[in-house]
Amino acid sequence: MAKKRIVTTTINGKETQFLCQPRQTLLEILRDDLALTGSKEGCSNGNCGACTVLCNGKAVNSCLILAVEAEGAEIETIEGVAPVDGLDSLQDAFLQQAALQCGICTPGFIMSAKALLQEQPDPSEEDIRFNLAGNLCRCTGYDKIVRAVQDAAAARQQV
Amino acid sequence: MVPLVYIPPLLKSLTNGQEIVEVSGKNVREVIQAVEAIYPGFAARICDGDDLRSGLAVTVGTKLATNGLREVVDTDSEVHFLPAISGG
Amino acid sequence: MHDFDYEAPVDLDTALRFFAERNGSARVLAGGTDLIDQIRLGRYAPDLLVDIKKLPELNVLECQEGGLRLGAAVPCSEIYRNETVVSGYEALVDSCRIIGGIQVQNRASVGGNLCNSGPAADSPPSLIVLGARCVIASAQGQREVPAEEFCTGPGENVLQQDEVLIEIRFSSRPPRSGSHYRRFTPRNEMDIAVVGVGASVTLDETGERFVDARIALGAVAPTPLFAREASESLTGQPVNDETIARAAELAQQAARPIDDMRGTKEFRIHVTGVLTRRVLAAAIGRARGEEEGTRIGH
Amino acid sequence: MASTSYKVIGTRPIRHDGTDKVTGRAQFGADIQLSGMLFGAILRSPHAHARIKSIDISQAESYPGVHAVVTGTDLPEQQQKVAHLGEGDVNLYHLSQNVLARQKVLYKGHAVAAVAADDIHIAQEATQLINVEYEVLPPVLDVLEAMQDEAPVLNDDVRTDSMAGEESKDPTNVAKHYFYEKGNIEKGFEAAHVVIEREYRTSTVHQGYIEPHNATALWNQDGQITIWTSTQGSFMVRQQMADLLKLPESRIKVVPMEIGGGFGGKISVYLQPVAALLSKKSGRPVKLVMDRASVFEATGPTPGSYIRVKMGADREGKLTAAEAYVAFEAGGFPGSPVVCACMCIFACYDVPHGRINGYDVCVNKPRSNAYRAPGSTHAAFAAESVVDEICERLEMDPVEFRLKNAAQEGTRRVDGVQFARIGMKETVEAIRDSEHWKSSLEGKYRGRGIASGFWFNVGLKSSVTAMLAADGTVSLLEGSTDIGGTRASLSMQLAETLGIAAEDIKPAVVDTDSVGYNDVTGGSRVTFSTGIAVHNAGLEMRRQLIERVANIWEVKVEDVQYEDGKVRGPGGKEFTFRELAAKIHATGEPITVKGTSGSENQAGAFGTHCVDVEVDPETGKVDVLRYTIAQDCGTAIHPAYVEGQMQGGAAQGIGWALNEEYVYDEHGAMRNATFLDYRIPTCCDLPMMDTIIVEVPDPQHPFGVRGVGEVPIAPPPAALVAAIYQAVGVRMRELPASPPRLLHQILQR
Repeated sequence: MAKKRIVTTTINGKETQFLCQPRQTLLEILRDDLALTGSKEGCSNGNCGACTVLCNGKAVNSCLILAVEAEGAEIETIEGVAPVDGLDSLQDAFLQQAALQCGICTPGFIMSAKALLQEQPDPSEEDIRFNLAGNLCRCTGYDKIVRAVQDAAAARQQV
Repeated sequence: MVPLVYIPPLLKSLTNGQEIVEVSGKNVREVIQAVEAIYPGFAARICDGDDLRSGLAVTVGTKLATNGLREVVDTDSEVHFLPAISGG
Repeated sequence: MHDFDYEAPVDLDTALRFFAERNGSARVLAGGTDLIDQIRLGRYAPDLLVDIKKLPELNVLECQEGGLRLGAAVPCSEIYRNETVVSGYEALVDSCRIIGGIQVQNRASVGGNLCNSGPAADSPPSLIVLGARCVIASAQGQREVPAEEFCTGPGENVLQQDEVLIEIRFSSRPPRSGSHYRRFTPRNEMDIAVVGVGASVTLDETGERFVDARIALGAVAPTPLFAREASESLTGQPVNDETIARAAELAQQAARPIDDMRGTKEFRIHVTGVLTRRVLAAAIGRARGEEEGTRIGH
Repeated sequence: MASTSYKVIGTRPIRHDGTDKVTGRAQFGADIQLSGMLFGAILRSPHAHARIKSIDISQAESYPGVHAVVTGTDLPEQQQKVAHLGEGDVNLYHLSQNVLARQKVLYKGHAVAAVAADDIHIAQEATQLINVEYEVLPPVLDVLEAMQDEAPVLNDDVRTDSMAGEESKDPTNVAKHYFYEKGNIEKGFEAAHVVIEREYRTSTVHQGYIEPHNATALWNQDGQITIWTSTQGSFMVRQQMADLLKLPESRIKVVPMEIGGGFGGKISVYLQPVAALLSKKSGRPVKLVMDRASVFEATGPTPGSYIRVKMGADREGKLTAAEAYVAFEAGGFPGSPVVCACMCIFACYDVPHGRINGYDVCVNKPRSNAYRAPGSTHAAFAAESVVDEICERLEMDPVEFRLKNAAQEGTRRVDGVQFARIGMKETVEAIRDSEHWKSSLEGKYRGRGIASGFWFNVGLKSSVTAMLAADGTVSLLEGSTDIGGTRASLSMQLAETLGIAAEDIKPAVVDTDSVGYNDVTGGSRVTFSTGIAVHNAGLEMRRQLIERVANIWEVKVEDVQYEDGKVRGPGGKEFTFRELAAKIHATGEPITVKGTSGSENQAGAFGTHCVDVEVDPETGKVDVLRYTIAQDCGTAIHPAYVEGQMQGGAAQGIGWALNEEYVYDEHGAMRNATFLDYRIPTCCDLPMMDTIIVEVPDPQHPFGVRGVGEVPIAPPPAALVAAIYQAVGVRMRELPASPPRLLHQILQR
């Protein structure tokens, strides 16, 4: 077996070290070794977005990144989104709009939406749909998800 | 009035083509036995021992019977034998 | 997943040495969005992945006098996020915006898309019509290959075992030029081209005559295809429905598609004609500086 | 409408499990971690049809890091026995063979052996060391071909079974024949002015839940087995496990994890028995999780079908007769929902004379399973498309036609049963009165279509326990796994019953040892049937509270009333629920109540959809411009989640209509077992979806609930192909109406 590596990275603002095989994906390490199971595995080839995390501020599929590639990176997962004393406006909007049914895709959607709103605070409906196209939801038909992101954008503008 | 038993179309050969058979009975079991008395062989197609055959359900009126052969049948009830269905 | 080792060199010489020494058992890891899945599926079983994202030469993205330099490891989203740098190269931007979802675009590079050499890849037709040259390096030195000659078959290309694509170079764009890439997919996003068409046109001062045109096709042959006859048919011709239709017809003739689960041969040939017309029209509009209204997936 | 008098029902509280689901804390099946846990991998057949000559596991067993290897022979032998699963029956012999193949593999992806190892990579490597010798047999992949005498036969034990007995002597692929008849079909067609007969085909499609199947098992040293899994029915898993392993149910505890979508596909067991066997052999907990390709290739999609429909109507547009021939691809083993299709196909209408034949046919594809209103979408596609053609021939408005022929209370279906109070007509009226229908559709290559659909909705059994806490909250223990917000809809019904706030209910979905029996979360039954159980529990809690108060006040029980969350007695005495809760411990026994349901059965639900499309006539691509769903929901408990069910069901129907299909090569290998090439809609493929909640209360439910989950998948394909016809003049009779198929038709014209 290839030599294991020690990887030093920042996860949800905290410096983190882990040991991994080169063939292990970031998703595998997050879930199985770091107990960050909020990132989900839906397809393992970048088509469903359930494993979306932010890597240096950008949305990426953690199933298509090797854990060793996280060396020196800033990773943010769904577990790092909520402030200590409440929910992020996106999380709040998803609840208010009933934008989830089974909830398996929800962490990925929130991460993608978070990356979008960081870059485009006032996105059009088309911007939202374009930026969420890499996340599949089989329950909702997307209507309420798109509305939740619109609401969250509006709420952030007001702050 | 008496209960009306709707004969499943594939069993009409047993009832000389009769679609509806009027018999008396207080529950589904008695109704089946009453049809059996007129048209021998019927009960064997509907029942497995003292149970409905697997995959089969009985409706009394518009309601699916949840009490199997013991389901009470009113004097003017329709009795239908249909496949048990479920859903996703 | 097959077991492999991993290196992330910070200088090109070290990187090239890995490939020189490994006799083909090493593979380049850029965005990894194709490669990691391919290893998982057992299509490739490399013993070493060389991560090239830390090499400065492969991260260059700049527009100079001589044209655009695009490092092979630059992710797609960096390209369209630097819209001023790539402003003359609209077809390249079009391609980068439709390769996978945002998550993929944040990792996948045009260089990787080219080296993966899928017949349906979205960036090669744009590279071809923009006259891109692929800069290839090995421990022995460098060479350049025109984009249309890079791919040699499905998943195959001109790279030797010890070679790495390091950069894609584009000449500066002549005035009154416009380009466009569009693909046909059943879904509006997150899909793979059933047919892809890129076109670049340069018009004369009146905007009514082609000075030059290049058309390239994807997903209709074992490799991305430069439609030479279709392209040349437009040189010096007036811009009108007939000349465009003629070019579309020649593009259809150049297509050599197969039947597969994504589309039949007939469907692909038909759509090649349709898209060629539409893509030319859009490229012409851009060359004329006209406003454009596009919809997702159209 | 009655709902105006409700305090909680009809409001939109935040779901109780919401925070866990938006923060990533919710524990789905694959999230479980146990100390000493091993990871499993499954070896699957590369062939669609083959005899297994031998399996050699010795190399895999001795591979470093491997702790156990199992094959089909590790499962007890099964006789031909049918198990009643509450929702549908299953032949245990077939189920066991499906879990791990023995003599034959019947589809590519059929599980053959499994390995448990220290990590997933070792487990996967070890599966490659298992040596299986196959005798490859020719596959049969198409329903009509499989029905031919000369077709390869999949199962030696299958004879055509019908109510009349066995119709065939020799083994055959035609496992079942269903037949229904009403009136005199010949007479009915004679009376018709217009008769349309058409053939329809649909492809195999998958539920497409984002969460793959998973199971983690611990076979403890005392013989007790615990299974952590994502399932629509933890009690069904327990029962299937007990049957397959030949153990008493009491030896098995199923812990339902959060479930990432099911839509009918997570009822049957696949991994659970295998994980248990691996745990037994290794003495360690074992986790199995499917990859996406296995989900497509080896779970239970909905069948491909062939349907022939003939319908006739008189000059005034009254239906006179309807006939259908329905053949479904059951997959490797019998058990498709073809009978549901037979019973749904003309259910929207009052058909005076009808005849329906249905066939359940084995082909070398994965064993099909329920998918949202199983069989009804296929049926609606065919029947509603014929209705659209009849309307065209009669130059009749499709809304008017539906109003004229709509089934209503007392209408007798072709299968004989009369409808109770239903709302088919009301959904058509809702579309007729909608902004959408009244608007004019401008533009070239645009078209509008409507279609209706029906689903039975089931009742079945549920149990809940409710416990009063001293702070005035009530804990609700339930066994219906929550896929789409039923913790909320059940809590709201209990809150309404008790007159307290939804937030004061604390719902929990618990394991099979911790709550009474519950049938599946399926058949659109939970809000209805578990809702009745919850209501019964609430009534019992009220009764006990009244007794307690009568005792405290030393008055007669008859003099105490419970209303609006308050208990009132003589002389203006009053306790709020909260005040009373605070006194419970000091005044007697704890208040812990149960509620059950099981004798109620739903009257069925209907929906009518309206869609506008634009077709690109040069590529065959269809854009959905506008979509409106009207559905009879009885009473909407939590309207936002009702709308969500309607939108989500319609989205699945749109995917089915336009792009979703299993593509096979000639060897029976699925070519598109990824989310890239199996194209479920993305958010760029759908517009906002308008919903109209029609409320025709079902009198069997205390609040009038009708299940909402399933109906909305049925109408979309028929509505879309009607709209496509208006747009470009071609009638698509094969699903999906994908661009290559549609363009082919357009160019033929």
